[in-house]
Amino acid sequence: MKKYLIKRVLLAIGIIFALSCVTFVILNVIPGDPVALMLGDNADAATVKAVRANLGMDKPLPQQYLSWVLNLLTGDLGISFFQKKPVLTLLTTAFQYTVRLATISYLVAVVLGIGIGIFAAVNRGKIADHALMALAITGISAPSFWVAILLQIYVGLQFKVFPVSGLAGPISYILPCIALGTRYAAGIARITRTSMLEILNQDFIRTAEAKGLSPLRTVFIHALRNAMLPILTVIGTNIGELLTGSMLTETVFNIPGIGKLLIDSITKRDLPIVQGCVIYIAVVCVTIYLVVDILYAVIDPHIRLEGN
Amino acid sequence: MKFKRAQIGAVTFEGGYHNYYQESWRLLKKNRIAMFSLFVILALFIFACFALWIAPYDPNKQVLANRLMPPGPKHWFGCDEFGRDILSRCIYGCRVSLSVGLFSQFIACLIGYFMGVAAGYFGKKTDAVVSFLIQMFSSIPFLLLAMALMFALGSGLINLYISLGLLSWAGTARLIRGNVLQLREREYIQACRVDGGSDMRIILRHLLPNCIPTLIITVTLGIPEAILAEASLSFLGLGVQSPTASWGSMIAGSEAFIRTSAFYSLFPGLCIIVTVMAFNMLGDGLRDALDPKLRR
Amino acid sequence: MDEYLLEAKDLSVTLYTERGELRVVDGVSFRLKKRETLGIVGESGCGKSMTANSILRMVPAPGKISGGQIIFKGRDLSTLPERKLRSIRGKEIAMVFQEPMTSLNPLMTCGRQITEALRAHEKTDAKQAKRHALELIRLVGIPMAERIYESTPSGLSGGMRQRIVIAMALCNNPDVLICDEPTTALDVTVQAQILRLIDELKSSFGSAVLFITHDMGVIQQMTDRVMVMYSGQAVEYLQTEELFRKPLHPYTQGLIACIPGKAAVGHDLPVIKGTVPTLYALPKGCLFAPRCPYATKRCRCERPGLYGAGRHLVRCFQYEHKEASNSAADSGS
Amino acid sequence: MKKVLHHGLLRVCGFTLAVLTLLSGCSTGHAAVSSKAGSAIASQAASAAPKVLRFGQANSGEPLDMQVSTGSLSASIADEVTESLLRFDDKNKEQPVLLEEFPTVSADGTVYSFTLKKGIHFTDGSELHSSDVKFTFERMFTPATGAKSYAYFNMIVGAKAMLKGTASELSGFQTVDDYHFKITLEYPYAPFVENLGTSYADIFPKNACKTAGSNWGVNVLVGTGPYILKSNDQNTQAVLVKNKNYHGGKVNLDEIDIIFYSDSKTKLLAYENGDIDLCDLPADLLSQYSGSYAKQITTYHPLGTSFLSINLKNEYLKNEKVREAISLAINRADLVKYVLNGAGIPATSYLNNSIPGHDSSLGIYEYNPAKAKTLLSEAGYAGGVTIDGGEVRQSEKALVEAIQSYLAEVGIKLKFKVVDASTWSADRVGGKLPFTAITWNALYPDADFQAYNYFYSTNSVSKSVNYSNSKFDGLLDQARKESVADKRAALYRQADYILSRQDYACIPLYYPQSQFIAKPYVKKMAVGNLIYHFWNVDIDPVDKASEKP
Repeated sequence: MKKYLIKRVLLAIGIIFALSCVTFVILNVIPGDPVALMLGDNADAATVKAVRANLGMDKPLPQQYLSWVLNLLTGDLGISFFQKKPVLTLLTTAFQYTVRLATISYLVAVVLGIGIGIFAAVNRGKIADHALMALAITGISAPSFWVAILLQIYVGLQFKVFPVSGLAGPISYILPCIALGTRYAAGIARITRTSMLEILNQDFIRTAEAKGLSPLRTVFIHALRNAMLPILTVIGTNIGELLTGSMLTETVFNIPGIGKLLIDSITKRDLPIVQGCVIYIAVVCVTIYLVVDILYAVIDPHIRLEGN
Repeated sequence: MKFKRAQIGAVTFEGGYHNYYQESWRLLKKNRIAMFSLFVILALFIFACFALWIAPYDPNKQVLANRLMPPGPKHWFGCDEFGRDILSRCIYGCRVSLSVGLFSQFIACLIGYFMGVAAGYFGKKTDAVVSFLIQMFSSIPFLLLAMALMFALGSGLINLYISLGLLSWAGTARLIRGNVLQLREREYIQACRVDGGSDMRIILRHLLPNCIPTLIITVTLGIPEAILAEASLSFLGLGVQSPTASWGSMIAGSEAFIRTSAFYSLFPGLCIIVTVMAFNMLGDGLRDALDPKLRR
Repeated sequence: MDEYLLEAKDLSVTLYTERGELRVVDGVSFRLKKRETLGIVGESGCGKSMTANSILRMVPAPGKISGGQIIFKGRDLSTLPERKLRSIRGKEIAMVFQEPMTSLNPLMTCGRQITEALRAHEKTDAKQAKRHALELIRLVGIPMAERIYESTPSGLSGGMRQRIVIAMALCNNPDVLICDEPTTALDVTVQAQILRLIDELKSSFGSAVLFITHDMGVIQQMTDRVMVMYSGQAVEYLQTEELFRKPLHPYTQGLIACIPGKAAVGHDLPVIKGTVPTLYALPKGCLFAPRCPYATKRCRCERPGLYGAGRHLVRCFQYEHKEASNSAADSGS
Repeated sequence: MKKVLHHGLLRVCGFTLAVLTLLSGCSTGHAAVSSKAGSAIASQAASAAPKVLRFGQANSGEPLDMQVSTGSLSASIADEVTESLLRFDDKNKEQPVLLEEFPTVSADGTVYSFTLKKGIHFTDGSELHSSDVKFTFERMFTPATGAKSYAYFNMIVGAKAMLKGTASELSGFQTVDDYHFKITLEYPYAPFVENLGTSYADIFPKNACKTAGSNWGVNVLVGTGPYILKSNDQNTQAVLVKNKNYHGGKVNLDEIDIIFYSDSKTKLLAYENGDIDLCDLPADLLSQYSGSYAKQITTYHPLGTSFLSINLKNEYLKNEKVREAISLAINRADLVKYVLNGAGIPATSYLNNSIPGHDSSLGIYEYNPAKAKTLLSEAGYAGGVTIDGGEVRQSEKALVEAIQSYLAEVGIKLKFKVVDASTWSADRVGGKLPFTAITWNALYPDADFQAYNYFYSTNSVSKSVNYSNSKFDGLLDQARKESVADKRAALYRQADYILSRQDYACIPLYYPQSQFIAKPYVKKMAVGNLIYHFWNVDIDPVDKASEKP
């Protein structure tokens, strides 16, 4: 067990290190120069060179990377080229927004998705089932940024109730959460329905019915608990993506989360922030998976610790 | 988005490959939704291939006087801000979307298959390295990597194929690895190894046919993901080069005019939804038809 | 006639499938007295399980009760509102199913599954319910009741699980116990134990039992009277002793002849030729005619009714002339 | 199967754990994006309510230290807090602010004498002295500062030595007393006083700036301006509050909230929704709003020119006839009408029409595709040419797409990529970009900035133009030393003609029009040249109260 733990932690660290290395190389290979941009349209080659030296960008790449890693080990992610603020501060601020948005929309998506899935499964073959499933497949097929734009215009401005941008009060979460959550709700609804149908056909559901239990109890206590496991697999695998992948929604709704910070920083080639974001995201994802896998091994001793 | 549930196990072809696929086809034919989707997809392919003859206008021809003309008898879908025919641009956009979906998934499938087979078949260190790569590629958001790669390679169709292909192999590899781990224990593979069959021969002649159902499903369900990713990248301005029409870039272009000319945004949006939906539903149907567990 | 506890009158069940409507139970009638055990016997697919399920209106999805009545204590269960029906399910009429391995919820402790059945019908507190459940578990012959109470079914054998199911069924002292092939999936030795258990409990709880099986040995051991079913129809009603002594319907005769041990030593076991007709293409005449060694031209053109008198009814033209004025409804007297 | 399922369950647990940890870790600083003061207004009586202006603009993502930052977005905030010695008003006329009067210049044009107003205080309480001005300029030339716009001032004697790191004091700056100082230039430079009026010469308080260190412009900014920087999270908004002791008189507004929107469409939606009171309206959105919001839109003409910037080292573009053909192929009137929604004036030459030196006698460039084709065949390209490798930023994409289509008509095929700003900047500075489109804005109405900074032979390399005409260069040099306004204008008129009508070294397209959109209760709002200034703006509380339902 201990050996397994150490192995997994080392693997996680390896992944994070490899990712940082790849990001560093990619960012230095891609065309574009933060300094030229920083200097504005009136930039000239001599000033660019001077400012590059000022930022330490004239040193050879391995040296730059090494010093970045050494700083990282002391918890220093560097200073943003443009904003001149510590990257860590920028990240934690942005991460708050992303986490809040992701958690709320995912909770709503999970509740809604499971609810719809159960409803459709219980009413299998009826119009409601077909309608809901058609809606669900549309949901996973619609590009989320398009949904976001349509929501802004046709719901936000139409009713003048929901702020069309930013995350201020509880009400301002509604539109971005719908835009972000729809796809996940639709996906969860589909898997819930499939899984529930499988379970509802099983013998023990008939036993429960024969006991004289109410349909609600049969569906929620007996069927859902058994159907929950594949649903949870889907829920689990999407969390990492949601915590990091709401770039488009954040851009459309002007939410200064991680996604927006990343897009902005990539377009500006603000290397310290991009590097920081990637590390931050990788750490979050890898940690979640690591905790999960370890818990998994702890709870179910049958699982081969060597395997995946 | 990882809703792919294509975890079909290694297939045993009890009645031979031929019968297996015949049976699958029979099952698929019975699935009306899947057949309808297949029909839609074929139609889209025809649009894409024969865009030159089907599109009523040159998609890049600007007639500024027709700027933002609403749909009418001459321009069924209306005109965009440069007076270009939206219908024609949608038809040409179909080319971009389908080719991105197909080629990127072909690349992903190729990489994924060989990575997965290498991991599952050779095991040990190869497996460790591949599993590491798979984990690494799964622990960073897809769109972010795609963006970075598009920046690195520059915008353009070929680069879209490459970057989306390079990024979506991990899921396929994981499934193939699982399949191969199961297959490796089967007698005939063991027998073949004992007989001194070369590794390449086993990988291509014995393992590949057994993995094809998995590959078919992952490709079919991967295409809509790739199409959506292309749309997102084009929306961010990282997709195809101007003035090539792509649904994503059309939506991006229409955003400024959505208040007064909703049709401009509507048509490319619907195109994406219909195409992605068709592939998703076909993928569902294929999974039901190809998965031996679901057969009665 | 309050001596009849449960009475099915001309009961029909239809499956509404995409390929058409299938009459899986076709006009079946029977009566069940208090403390009596009625067997329903027939090959698989003859509609006996459907009949059993239809009593509590638990016919699975595309199927529906399409005709007839189920009278229980003067109420027609086929039209009773769902909520009232629920108070009968598991309380006054309980069921034991065929597959003990899958009939229990794998994620719920055995104890909870029993107390749940108890508390669905009676307002008892948790402690009392637990005591009752433990008692039942002991009663069905499970050692270490406490441990089983706390464990999920996953570690238990089929026989043990079936005992749990039986305990669950009996927890509310039902008037009628419907056993749908309760031993089919079990080993022979376990089978005997379970049958003995049901027999004992039947007398101690005083329940009437509707026993569905395809096993003639079980019928002989467990039942007082028998209804033989073929392709959704009842083909013969008779006393159990008569079944083995003097079966009248050619199908029943075939079934009896198939029992190992009945055939003469050194001969192959006789078989009923052919197979049960598919419900999509039922023969025009007597449903058994294609397989019947005595079938006449008439048998192939006309459907026979139920003929015979009093306790013994047969669906075969051979016995047409012995028809009495009574209808099938009299079969129980 | 079951094993896999368990996995999902645990993953959820893991996620919850992680989220809880993170949430607890970063529960501080709940930044509210939209202004809290906005809702406060609604709850109070209109007359008693503080006057708060909510202004929406893109986040510059840069500090407010205008020595380090270059953009107008930063300047729009910084200029309310820090002031330069002089400034350009809403009509682009220069006025002394911290000075008693315009500086006097010596006969040879190299020594400028200044008199500071007495009794001006920075908002940290310290009084403005000559030492602060000296500190400001010395900070600008200290390499560690990383100043980016020192080129406007490095003709001061000693500046270059400081930039090289060989001197730590600015030898061209002589402090006479606390209120008087002199600045000596290396050579006569006519636009010097104008340059002093830009944001890049904002005066910083010596002590406060030194104390703040690297936080200067990030969290701390102290100046003499009408507003005080209360907060700036560089992420969602910056808040300015009234400087009650402003030396220039009463300040109208109590608070200005600058709310950041990176996407202009979202910003305008927020305006419609009532989340902000004022923002700029880009030309591409003009048609959406020019109908129902016509009364709230104000247009102004910044001092810029939009043009196709072409590289004269390119194989085809080095041919003058090809360049003229390009100019002839473009229908500028239609371009402005359709692509810009009318937000511009078709160009007649390179210099903006409000800048002294612009020749108003010239007509719009001719649109004559037939002649363009003729010129092209004269140049030896009767079969057409393909000019590949251009790069264009998203903001100019629509414009260049339209030009692409015009040029295709005459047989010139333009191929370009839409790239992000940093790729564009880097490639352009490299001098290799075959063509691009740009709007070149002057900081103030003087031709030197527009002409010299872009097309002077040494400057045109890093603009990917590579224009080198000694006659043009000579005229610009001469104009820099000329102090008589009319004579300077004449020199620029001549240079402009050579550049844009004779050599076709760039293809001027139009003089842009900009517009902002403001709620009816926002009064006296005016913009001179891109930078938003809130010196005069006021909010009418009665109008505002009636606006709210």
